[in-house]
Amino acid sequence: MFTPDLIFKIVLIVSIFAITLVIAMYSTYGERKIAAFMQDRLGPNRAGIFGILQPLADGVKMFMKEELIPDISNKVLFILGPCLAMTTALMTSAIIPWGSSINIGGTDFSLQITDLNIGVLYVFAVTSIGVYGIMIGGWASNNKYSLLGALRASSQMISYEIAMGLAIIALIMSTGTLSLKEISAAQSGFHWNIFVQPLGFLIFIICSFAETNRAPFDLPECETELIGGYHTEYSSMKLGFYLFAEYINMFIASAVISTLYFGGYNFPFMNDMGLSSNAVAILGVIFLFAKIFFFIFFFMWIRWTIPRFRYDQLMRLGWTVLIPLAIFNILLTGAIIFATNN
Amino acid sequence: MNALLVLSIAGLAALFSGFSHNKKLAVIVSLLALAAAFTVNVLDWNTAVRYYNDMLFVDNYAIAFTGVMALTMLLIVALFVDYKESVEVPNAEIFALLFFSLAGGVMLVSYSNLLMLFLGIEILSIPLYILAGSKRHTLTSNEAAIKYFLLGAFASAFLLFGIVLIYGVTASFHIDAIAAYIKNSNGQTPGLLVAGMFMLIAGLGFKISAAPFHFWTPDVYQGSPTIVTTFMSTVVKTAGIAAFYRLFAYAFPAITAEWIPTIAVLAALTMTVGNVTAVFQSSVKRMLAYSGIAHAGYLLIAFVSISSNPASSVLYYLIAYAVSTVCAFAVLMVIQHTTGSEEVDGFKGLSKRSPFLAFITTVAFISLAGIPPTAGFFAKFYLFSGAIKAGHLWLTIIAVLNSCIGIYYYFRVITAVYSTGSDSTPVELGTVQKAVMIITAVLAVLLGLFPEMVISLL
Amino acid sequence: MQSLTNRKKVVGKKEMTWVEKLYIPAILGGMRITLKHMFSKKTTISYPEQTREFSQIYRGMHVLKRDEKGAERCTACGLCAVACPAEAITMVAAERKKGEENLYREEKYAAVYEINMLRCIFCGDCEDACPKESIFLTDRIVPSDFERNEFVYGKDKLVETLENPIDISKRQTPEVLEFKKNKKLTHNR
Amino acid sequence: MITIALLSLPILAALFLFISRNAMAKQIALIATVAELVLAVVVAVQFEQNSAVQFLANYSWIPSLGIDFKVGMDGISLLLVLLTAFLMPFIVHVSFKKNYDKEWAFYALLLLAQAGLIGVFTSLNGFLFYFFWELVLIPVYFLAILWGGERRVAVTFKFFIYTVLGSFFMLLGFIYLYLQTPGGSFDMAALQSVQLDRETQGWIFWAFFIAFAIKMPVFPFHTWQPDMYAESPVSVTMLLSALMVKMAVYGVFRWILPVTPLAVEEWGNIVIILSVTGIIYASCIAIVQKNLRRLVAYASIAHVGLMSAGVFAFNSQGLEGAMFQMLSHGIGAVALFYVIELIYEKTGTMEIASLGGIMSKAPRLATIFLIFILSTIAMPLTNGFWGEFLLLLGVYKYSIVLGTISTLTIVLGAVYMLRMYQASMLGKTSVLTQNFEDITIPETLILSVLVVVIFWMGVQPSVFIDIAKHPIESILYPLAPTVIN
Amino acid sequence: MTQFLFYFLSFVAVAAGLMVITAKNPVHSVLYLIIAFFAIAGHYILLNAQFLAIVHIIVYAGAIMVLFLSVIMLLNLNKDNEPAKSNVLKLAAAVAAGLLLVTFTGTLKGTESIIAAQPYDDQIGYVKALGKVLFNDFLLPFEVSALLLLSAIIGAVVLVKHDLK
Amino acid sequence: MENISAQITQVAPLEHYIILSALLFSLGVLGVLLRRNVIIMFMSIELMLNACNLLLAAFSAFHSSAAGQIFVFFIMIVAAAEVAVGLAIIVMIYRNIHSIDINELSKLKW
Repeated sequence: MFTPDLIFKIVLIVSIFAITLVIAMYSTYGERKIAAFMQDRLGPNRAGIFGILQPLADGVKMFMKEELIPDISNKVLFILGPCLAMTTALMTSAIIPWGSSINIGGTDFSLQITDLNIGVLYVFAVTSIGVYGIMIGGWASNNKYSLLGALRASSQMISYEIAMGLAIIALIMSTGTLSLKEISAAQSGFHWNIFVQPLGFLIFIICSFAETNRAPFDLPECETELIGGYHTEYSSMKLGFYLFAEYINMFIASAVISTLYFGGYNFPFMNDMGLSSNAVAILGVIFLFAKIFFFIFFFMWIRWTIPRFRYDQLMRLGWTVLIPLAIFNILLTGAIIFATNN
Repeated sequence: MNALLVLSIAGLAALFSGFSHNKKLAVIVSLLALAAAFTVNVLDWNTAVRYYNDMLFVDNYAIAFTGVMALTMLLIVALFVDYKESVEVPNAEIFALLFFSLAGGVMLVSYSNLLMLFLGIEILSIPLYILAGSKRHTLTSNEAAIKYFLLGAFASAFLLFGIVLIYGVTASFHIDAIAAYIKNSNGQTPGLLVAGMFMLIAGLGFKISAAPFHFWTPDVYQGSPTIVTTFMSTVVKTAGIAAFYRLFAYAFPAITAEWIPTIAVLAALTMTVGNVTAVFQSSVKRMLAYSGIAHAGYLLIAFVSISSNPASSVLYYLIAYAVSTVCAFAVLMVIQHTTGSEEVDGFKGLSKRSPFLAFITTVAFISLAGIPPTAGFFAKFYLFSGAIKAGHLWLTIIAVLNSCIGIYYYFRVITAVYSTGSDSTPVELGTVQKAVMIITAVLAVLLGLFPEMVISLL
Repeated sequence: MQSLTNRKKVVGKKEMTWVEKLYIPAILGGMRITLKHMFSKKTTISYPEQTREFSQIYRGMHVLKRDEKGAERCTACGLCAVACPAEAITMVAAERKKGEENLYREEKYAAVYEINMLRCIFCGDCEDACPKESIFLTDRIVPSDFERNEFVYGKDKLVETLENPIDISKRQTPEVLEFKKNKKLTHNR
Repeated sequence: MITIALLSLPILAALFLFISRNAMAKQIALIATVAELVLAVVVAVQFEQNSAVQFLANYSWIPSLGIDFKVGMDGISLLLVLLTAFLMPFIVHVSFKKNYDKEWAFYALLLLAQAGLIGVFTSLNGFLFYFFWELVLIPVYFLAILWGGERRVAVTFKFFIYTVLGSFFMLLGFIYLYLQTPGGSFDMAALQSVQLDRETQGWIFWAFFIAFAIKMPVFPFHTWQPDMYAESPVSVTMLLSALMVKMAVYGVFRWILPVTPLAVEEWGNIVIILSVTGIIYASCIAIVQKNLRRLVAYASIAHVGLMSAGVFAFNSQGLEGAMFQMLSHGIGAVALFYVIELIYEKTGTMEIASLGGIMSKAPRLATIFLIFILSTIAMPLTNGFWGEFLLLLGVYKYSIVLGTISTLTIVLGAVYMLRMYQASMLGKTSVLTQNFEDITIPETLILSVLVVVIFWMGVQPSVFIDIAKHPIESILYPLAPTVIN
Repeated sequence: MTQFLFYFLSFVAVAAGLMVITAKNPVHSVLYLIIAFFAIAGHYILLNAQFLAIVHIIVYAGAIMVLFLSVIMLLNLNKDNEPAKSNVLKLAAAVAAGLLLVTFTGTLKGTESIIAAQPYDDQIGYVKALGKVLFNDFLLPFEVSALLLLSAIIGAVVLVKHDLK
Repeated sequence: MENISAQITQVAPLEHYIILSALLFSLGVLGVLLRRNVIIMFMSIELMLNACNLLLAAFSAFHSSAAGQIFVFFIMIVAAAEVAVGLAIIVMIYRNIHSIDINELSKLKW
């Protein structure tokens, strides 16, 4: 029953779960820190050295806060919302190749929980159902700000999913596979997809901002207009779940971007350094996380650089710029593939 | 196939013509495109090509019906020039939708794969759902849209389930393969296939508004803008019937015993319901809707004689019906505009107000009633003789009795035209409008005198 | 209107060029700026541990000085209260009793001396007005508090203690002293 | 070729009127009808007395269905064509004094109706027959609905629905027959030679009979008729009673008798009983009628009933009688309606009660009217006598009882006709007839033509009967090659 | 195991389907329908049609139902103001649907025989195989579905846009 | 997932798939007939379409032919288009009458 493979998988799952949560936790910290730095401040620095224990303090605070469920809300759905958000946020990590396989005692263990032959679509599917958490929560709150936030979230996510999908299609055209493992493997060394699909990358990353509800597309929760958006009525750990989900989403989005466009666990000269395969694999994992951290940083960087869009601007950007651009990208890719194949 | 291409491009062209400030541009583009579509369509005559892995089989049948639909739409588009009823959607979009719908119609007459049938129906219908609701602030139009949409989608589901069951038995969506399977099964047709076939009948019966799937028709026809109604009752009906016929003539000719009784009953029911209900209508538009149902019933009579290939009769009937209906609706549009009502009473005194219109109305309704020397007569004649030949005398007798009921309500309009009315201001007509009326009326008579022109086609 | 400062920048509503419409250069520019700030010196001061370097002429919380013998210099003449533009100062004068010579330098002294720190605008006019060189503004910060009436500082907070004399020399630069000599230059009026 | 000329002359004239909208429409129409009459006489002169179809013209029309444009005439057709051509000038002329709106259309439609009638009588193709049969209806419909009386709309509507309903059944019959022909043809000969069993013949018989019975009209299908006669413009009333009724009888000759002889044997008695019932019923109602037109209308039902009884007696006397009676009834009907119209013109009424004493004011009119009435009640020496005589003989031969009852036609006919004559012409003058002016000389001349023909036919019936004899023989004995005279 | 899964998913699908049509609140209906869709997606996976399953989730759960949900929320249609149909109508509806079901089950007889025991090809559900079939055999439908979507887009715009011209 | 259904017939016999689909389809029909809320009727139709999809996938597996699955994609396209149009119509109606109760739409009699 408990084959080494299974044990390894369980270990992998648990560790990825843990890492995800830790990264999400520290993303909150990172966000505050980076925001501070960009604004010439220091950020949290009281809990622990450099405020390193701040996330723990926040977590404790979240748990200690009073649980409030509005009287006129739909109780079941009100609780279901953050759970869904959290679940869908965590689901994607299952198919990301965190590294190439490592060899333990003569057996190869893949550093990927499962390799779907349609992995890219899986990511897409999970993203697309991610919106339910927000919608249900926003609607169940029975609060107009929440509802507006939920509606904004849904239309924003649906709109940008299209451009995102189209960008991915161009990528798939050039890689010829939907499996994330194969996509990663094909980018060995420095053959990163970003050099093949610069435009696609641009579209994809813009869309991931919208999909994760990050600034400058954080309209569903924009404080100046909607108080807290879809989570206005939430408090305590349910609010924590929503916030957490957002950071997990950001982490996963960074991981996906790294995997799809930036070579995943690959790094330049990985095969020329004469290292053992295990060493390469471990280095690869480190490189992947380096890329991920860069993108998490990038997310925050953008957040503190660009002001929030207006709602109509957001929609116009999505429908009249990104989607045509993505279609153009597909055509371009097709033309290039056609030209190079002949 | 080329026609499909031209129509798709035409749809886009019409859509983009909306950017121009010239309001007539869309009409001109559409007319040219339709003429082009008709031409390229006719050029394929007698070639019978199978396109794209046999998705489309463009034989003479397909070409003939495509031609009919293109020409009918040409007339309808021409009516747009002088169209007065307020449609709250710009012409460009309307034409684009009409073109897409027509493209769906073309697929419906030339499919040889059930997938194309399904897609064709949807491409035909979805623009229509929109067009039906194109008087956006009018409640009746809204209602027409939602009813058409809901019931249309409902029927599509039935159609789909039928296709699925047939696929389950025959492992193919191709109508030739289905026919071959049935032939090879030597009379042991699986029940699942028969069930699928009946689901198809239900689904397609809805599209051609056969009773008891006709409930949407009057409301939709009445609620939609008149010009859209014209399109629905001519082009759409042509496509629906042609698709229906093609399916049963190509895929199920080997098990006629299974479905002919059903269709015969359906036909009888449809024409009876259509005609009898039409008698009680005071709105001409609604009456024409019921008459459309009745005509669908007559057309279903053709199916009982499917073994003797009544395709040409169906074609002729549809042409006759389309010509007369376009003519009738053209008049109705004028009446609606001048009197603001679509009731039979609105026609009163028309012979005084405009003898020309009175004459055109007469021709149109005589043709609809099926009285010689108009096309409507021969249309019925061919169908009835086919049915008698196939031994369905009872069906023919019902049809004949129904024709008489039909005459009753069609002549009520004609009678109203010649009775004295309160209003006596002369009616003004646009040139193009007039031209369309003349063309349709002349065609209605000409085809009645020389039916061979059409009958010899197929 | 003629610009007086010549600092204004005219931003015309000119049509953006193709490159500008892409916004990408602008975004990159913005990102460059934020990134630059990331590595620039932080302006935060960890306040309780660190304190900010005060300017030499900083005018902070007041102090009522004592003379060399430790007696209060204030004679409750009221000039400071008169000079105060914010009317933040009030006092009640009293006569020195026997045996209090070591406490009050003059025969009259301020039994109550209050400054409302919420009103005070720290202009320094009181300091200028004081003929006895009793009141000075120092580089101390008025601490925060929870109640409004806590901000009405009495002598308990204002008068320096013997054990802990307040150094006022920092502000009394030669320039300030020179300025003070020329009392006619009442800069606030 | 001359058949085509007969057909196209009125059509061309009608088209000319439609297009030119000539103010002289009356005259042009009259000229056209007279020209048609001349043409018909030419045909009659050239006619050879045998059972063959002559003046044949055959063009392909819808070959796929075996429908040809095949026209020609045998004796029966010729007589009816002659009748049409002869009566049309009167029908046109009777409306001369009316000032109709859009006269050109009125006369053009009349001419079209004539063309349709000639088409019905000459077509040698079942489909063509049906086609013309329906074609007649349209001009009549418009004539009635546009220029009719007050209740025209409802009445015409009823008439139209009735007749179209009937003709649809006829169409079904035709289609059925067509499908039985080898190779599929609507040719008359082909349709007539179809061999059917008794039961099928019964079905076909009834399909045709309903159509013809409505048109004739046979009791109980007659309800449209009196109203229609009363409400239509006089020309149309004449057209209906004198000519369109003959279409139905002609149809029986052409289709029911040759195609379904067995069914006629089986069902003939029912039809005859119906017809005889109709005779009695119509006569009785005619007696109590107060309106001249309605009276003549019911009289017409009675006469037609006798014709139908004679035809369905299916013997040579019956058929010949019917043939002859068609002519005389046609002439008689036109004559009576003409006179009634004259009276109406001068008095403005058709109510018998408000007339009277015209004889004293207008002896010429009264005399001619008397002759017409005598013809109608089958006075010997007039044409009515021979027709009714032969018909009664035929019915007697078929059944003595029915024959006897049929004789009541004459008796009752005499009753209502003479009562009418007495009430309107004799007695004291009423307010309306006080200043009654006698008919003018031209009018007298026109009516005299009718009088002459009435007497000619009454004196020399064989001239007409002989023309139809051979075809009738060939209907009765289809297998016999020729019949010796 | 897989058999159990089949029946479990079937049960979920049918139960959720039943709830869809009986739920009073449209939002609940939507959620139940999503559950039903997930169950159906599970069936697809059991049938070795992973691509289909994923696309099913993306299209139905990810797009279509979101639209439903947002329309319901936007129009605030969650109020339970639906007038009840009369019991007779309800009964008639139930009878009609039941008859349909009975008919289907009635036609099942002899179904085993019609499904020829084909050698099972487990590759058909894979993207590669599907892509080949789609772009070879079904190219034309693929192309023409563009018309369908285009007209749907036009429709959505012209019907809902506030100011046309 | 790789080896879940190597032998498809072991999962369930085809009849069960047909019955399941028929059940779902009938539920959809029932929903359309039973309910008056347009949106729920619409959802019932979606349920019907999904019954078709499921059955197609099952047949596709049992026939070992990819055509069935391809058909499903087209049904999805159609469903998406229908939803777009249908919801647009519903929104349009809602703007006019502030309700989507089908009973309010009775200007035209059924």
